[in-house]
Amino acid sequence: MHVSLHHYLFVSFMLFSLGLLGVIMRRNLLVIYMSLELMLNAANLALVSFSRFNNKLDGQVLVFFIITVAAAEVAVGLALIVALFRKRQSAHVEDLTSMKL
Amino acid sequence: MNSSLIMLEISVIGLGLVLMLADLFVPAERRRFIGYAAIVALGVLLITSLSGNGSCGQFGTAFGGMFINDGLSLLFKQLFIIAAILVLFMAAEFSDKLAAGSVAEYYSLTLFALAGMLFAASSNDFTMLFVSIELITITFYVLVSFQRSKIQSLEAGVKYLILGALSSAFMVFGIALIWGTTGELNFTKLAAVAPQFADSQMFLLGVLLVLVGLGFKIAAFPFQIWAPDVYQGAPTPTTAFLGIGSKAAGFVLLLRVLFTAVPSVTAHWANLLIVISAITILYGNLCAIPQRNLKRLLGYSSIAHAGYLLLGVAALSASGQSALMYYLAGYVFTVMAAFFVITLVMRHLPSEDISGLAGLHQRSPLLAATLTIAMVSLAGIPPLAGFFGKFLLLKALIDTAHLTHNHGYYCLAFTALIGVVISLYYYFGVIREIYWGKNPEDLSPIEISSPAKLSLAICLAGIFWIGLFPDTVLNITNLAATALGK
Amino acid sequence: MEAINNLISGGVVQDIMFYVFAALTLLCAILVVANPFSRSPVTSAMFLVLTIISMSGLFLLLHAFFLAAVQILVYAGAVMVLFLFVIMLLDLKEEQRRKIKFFGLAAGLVSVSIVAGIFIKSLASIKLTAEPALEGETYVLGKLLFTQYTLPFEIISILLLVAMVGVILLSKKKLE
Amino acid sequence: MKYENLPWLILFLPLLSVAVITLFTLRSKTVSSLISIGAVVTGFVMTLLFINANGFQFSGETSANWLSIGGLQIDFGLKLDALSMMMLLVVTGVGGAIHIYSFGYMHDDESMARFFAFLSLFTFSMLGIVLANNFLMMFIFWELVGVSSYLLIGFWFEKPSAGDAAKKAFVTNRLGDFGFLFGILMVWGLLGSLSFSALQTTLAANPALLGASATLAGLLIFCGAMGKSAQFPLHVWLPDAMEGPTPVSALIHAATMVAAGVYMLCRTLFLFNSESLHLISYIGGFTALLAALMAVQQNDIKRIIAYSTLSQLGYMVMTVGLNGPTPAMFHLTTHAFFKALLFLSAGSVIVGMHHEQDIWQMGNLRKKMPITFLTFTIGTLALCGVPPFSGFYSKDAILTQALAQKSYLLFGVGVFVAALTTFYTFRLFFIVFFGKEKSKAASHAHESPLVMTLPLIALAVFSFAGGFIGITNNYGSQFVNHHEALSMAQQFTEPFNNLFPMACGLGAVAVGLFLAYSLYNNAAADPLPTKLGGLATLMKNKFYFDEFYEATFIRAHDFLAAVADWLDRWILEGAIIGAIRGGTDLSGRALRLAQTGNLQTYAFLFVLGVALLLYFVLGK
Repeated sequence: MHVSLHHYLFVSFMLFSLGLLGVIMRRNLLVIYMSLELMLNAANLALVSFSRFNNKLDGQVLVFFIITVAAAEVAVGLALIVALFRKRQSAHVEDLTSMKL
Repeated sequence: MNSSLIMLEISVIGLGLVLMLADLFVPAERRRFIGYAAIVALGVLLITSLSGNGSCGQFGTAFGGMFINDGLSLLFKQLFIIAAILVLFMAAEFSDKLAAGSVAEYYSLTLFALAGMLFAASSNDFTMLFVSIELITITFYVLVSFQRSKIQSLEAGVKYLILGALSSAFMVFGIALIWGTTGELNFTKLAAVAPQFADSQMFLLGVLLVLVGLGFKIAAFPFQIWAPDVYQGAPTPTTAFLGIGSKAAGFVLLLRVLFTAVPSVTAHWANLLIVISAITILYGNLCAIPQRNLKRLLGYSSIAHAGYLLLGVAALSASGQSALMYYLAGYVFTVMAAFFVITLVMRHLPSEDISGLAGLHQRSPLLAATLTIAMVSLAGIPPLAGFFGKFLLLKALIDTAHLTHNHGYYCLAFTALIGVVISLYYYFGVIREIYWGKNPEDLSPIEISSPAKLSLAICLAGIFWIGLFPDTVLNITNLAATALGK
Repeated sequence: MEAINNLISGGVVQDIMFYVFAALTLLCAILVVANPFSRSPVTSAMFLVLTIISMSGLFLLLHAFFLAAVQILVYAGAVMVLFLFVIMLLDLKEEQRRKIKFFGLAAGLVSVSIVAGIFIKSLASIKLTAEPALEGETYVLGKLLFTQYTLPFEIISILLLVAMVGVILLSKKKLE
Repeated sequence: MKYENLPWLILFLPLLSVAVITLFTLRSKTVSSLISIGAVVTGFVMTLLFINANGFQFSGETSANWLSIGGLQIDFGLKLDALSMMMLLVVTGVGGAIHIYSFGYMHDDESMARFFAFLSLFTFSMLGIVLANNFLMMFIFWELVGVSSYLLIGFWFEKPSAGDAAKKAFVTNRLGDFGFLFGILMVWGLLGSLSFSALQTTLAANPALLGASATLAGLLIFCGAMGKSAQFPLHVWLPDAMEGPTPVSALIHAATMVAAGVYMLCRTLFLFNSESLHLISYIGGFTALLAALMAVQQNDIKRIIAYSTLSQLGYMVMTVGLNGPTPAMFHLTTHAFFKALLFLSAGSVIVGMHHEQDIWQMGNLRKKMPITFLTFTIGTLALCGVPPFSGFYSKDAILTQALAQKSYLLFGVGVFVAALTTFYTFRLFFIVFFGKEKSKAASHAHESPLVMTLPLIALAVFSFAGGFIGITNNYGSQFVNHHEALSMAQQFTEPFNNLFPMACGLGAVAVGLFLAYSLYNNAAADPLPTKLGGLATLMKNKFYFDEFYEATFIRAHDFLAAVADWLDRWILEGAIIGAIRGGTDLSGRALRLAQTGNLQTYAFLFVLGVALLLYFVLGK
């Protein structure tokens, strides 16, 4: 079967869902964060394949922006996780429940 | 290219950079003045924009239609600047609780977040929507966790970070799908082609995912879950800015997406919007009842108010949008007043429990009166701003109900009224604590600095002005609402 | 180079390469999220690097050469190094295997599969009209970036500045 | 119209007084109270001037453009006609008397300045309701009345019960107000206007315009009156609101705030169709009956009067429902006089008794407090409807109206309630002022100062003469086409034109009085009245009657009252309101459980939300 847009999108969707699963299943903040990266990558894949099949370059520009934003987000996020780790000696979500109800 | 349109944004960013540099040259004991200088500069920008001479007063588009200045963006930009000015005032009062030596960074980050909001108000393209919302969000990650010495601030930061990134991921994917199916990123161009794709599942999926991202920003059900924790943990000025600036940015983008980019789709989603706003109102109000922490209480109440604001979206009419903006304008002053009092009263208390307010009417009648008026306005009692906002929103709903014969609108209006009745319980609980609270240990008068008095006066003037002279504000919001339909 | 190009443009080979890269991507992604053998964040990070590299293979197949390079340089090169660096710095222990709450697991799986199901269902609405056409030339991409997309580009630069300031603020060791 | 600007002054003077007191004179008790009293008394004088210049036979408006929403223009305007003028007189006149009385009553209170500021704020809000020429403005002042009564009822905040009562009053009122707001929105949606005169013109031209929703709209608007005028089932706030200082009870719960609902109904009577009026009249009648039954069981002097207020309000609402705005407003006015008088006299008693409110601690006060006794007697006679006191005329007008509308059931209820009213009022009267002193405080009671007794005397004069000084004429010119003004002599003999209702009313009074007398006169003393031998048989009869009464009436009555009380306490308070409150509270606590603080749960709920959203929009 000839590989078409559907195939690429299918991969992208599966990647997105896997990332989603990771976010809600894993307890380690860093792994949760990695799963979020997976989701962003899924969006990138979708954009690049649309770009290829729609014959428009804007999608690739958007991917460029997304990668940059993701990098910035990762930097801030990791700094935050490190700061929290210094206080709590843990990067697990269960240990983050001082505010509730 | 008409790049003179973005002079306001450039000035704000420039101001942020200058503040950051000024920190190096200003001695530590004078740092408070950096904030006041920034306030003055923003005040000048606000006045130029109000007088129509500033860049945001010139209407038009720039950067290939990506950036638009119209009545809508003008109104929201003014609201954002007012909010930022009040937040800076608040930060100046709060500065002793922030990490010493980073106060100037707090100011400049606030300005960068403001710049993000200004760009959001002018976004007419999904790329702009994405980058401006990310600028706001990432700045807020830092602002929320700014009190590094406090574990709650960091915890709030991490919660906001993970859930914010999750919602961003949904939004990005949504943008990808919208662009993939239609090939357009520009709102205006998208509006022209969107009707062809009204049946395309993937296009609708894309729009929904973008709404998820915006729903997170405005804390609408079912994406409201972060709000109470983050409101509670964040430094109070950040909470105020988050509750107003970030929420308003979410709403301006929501309005643009729903009514400029995909109006043909939105028209079919009346019931969805009705259900979402009804549940949001009930959730926020019900959860707030047993709440004792004042900031958390306002977190829940902000969910409820997101629901009220969504009434204006659900009405699917220009009068609804106008009412939404009117409500938001009143909300800015009201919430700022409340948070200002919290900042002044509770900055030296271990927690923000409501009992800390006991005896406030003796410690500072001004603060007691301000908080009372803010609560009364939030509860929607005339003649304050909150009442007219709710009245106009309900009016818009009923009008739509008459036009469309959709009985859901009546149910929604009824739900909104029930929500208002419920909200009386906790808003008047706060007032009760101020005047009838038991045995406050500390009855020492609260010193209020003159800048703080000034900003309290601004808030009060806003609440009363918008409530007593609704016409003046309505003219502006009506103009803004007409900009959407084009 | 020409040989590779010819190989890539050849239909069947291209299809096979797609399946290989796609399978690799998804497999590695599964191992990031749910590795049955290790719950260490380091393993997850390493598999994320592999996912990203195989994804850039997919990018190559889609003729997005610049992005493929960026993907490897920025993601695998910078972002993942940052991740690993933090993992090492924090000296994280392996995530304990706590008792899995079946209700939670089931509810999570159900909601994710609803999302995935609707995603896949919506695939049918895409009409397969166009043949792959676009050549992602770096020159054109760059030109677009600096003409039409100047404004977002500049905003992104502010965003990076904010991120930088934020990281410094958050990770300053001592409170002054 | 002459002096067109005077009403604006009347309206805004109290607001000015609030501003001056809070900003400048909060430190000085005397100056603050004089400013507040001055504002309302000046208002009264100005009202007289205005009426003197214009008479009652006019109807006009004066307005300023306020806002326009989507083609609809709303004015901030004053409605000036006989109805609002009469109400102005009542609010400023009775209110003025109460202000002056408060000067004496609150004299020892630390925060008297604050009290007068609140009082002025209340007066301002009430005047706003009276003068409003459109629904929106009325609603705004309506809410302001709610807020200022919240402040006044909770004035003695040291008592936790005061805070609770204030909150209860406010929230119950708001419940009604939401119906009101909804009704206003509905009228707006259907008729496109909010101005009373415009609405009246529109409806007169095309009565079918409200269409099928006319009943609903009417009932929703009535919800507002239900809250403010404390009609069943929203009446629960009023008795508790007695926690406020007594002048507040007189002002809010006799003369003004509770009258606002009835006033509003009369103002907007043109909106109601016969079905909604029918229901309104039955709700009013039921409230009158229920409250009268409950009053019999009370022992707190203020509570008895409060329940009596409820009952009289039920009368008025019933009369409005019977399409009789003139008798309703007539009764509202006379009631304002004599009920304010009763409250203030009770306040005088309470002060004389050193803040004792239990009637069984009193007794024989007529000797110690002669002026109060006199005024209380006049109030009692007026309330019971003894000719020629004012209550006789207005109650007779109500009964006549019920008969004229052929509503025999409500007529019966009216007569029965009249008997009950006489019974419980005289019960109070005998126990408090006759018999022996039942406590030390009663033996050492003293008369109140002149500043308190003077307003009592003024009110007593109107309570006596209110029935024949032309009040019906003034209202009649508003509501009845080609109304013929009656001379004072004609008014004096007006009830004799319809003998049957008058006879029934008087009979009810006689029965009530007799029962009260036979049971409660010297209730705690005098085992056998041996003073007059000739009356021995009568006493024996009384004894028989006591037996009979004990066996039947009291039992039945105790039972009825207990049922009513039980209904009130458990079904309304406990079950319905309690369930609503408990239910909301519980669901709030339950919903909050989602807020576990655990990030993973949050992420899961977020994704669940997305899944639900996608499923409902795209899943089908």
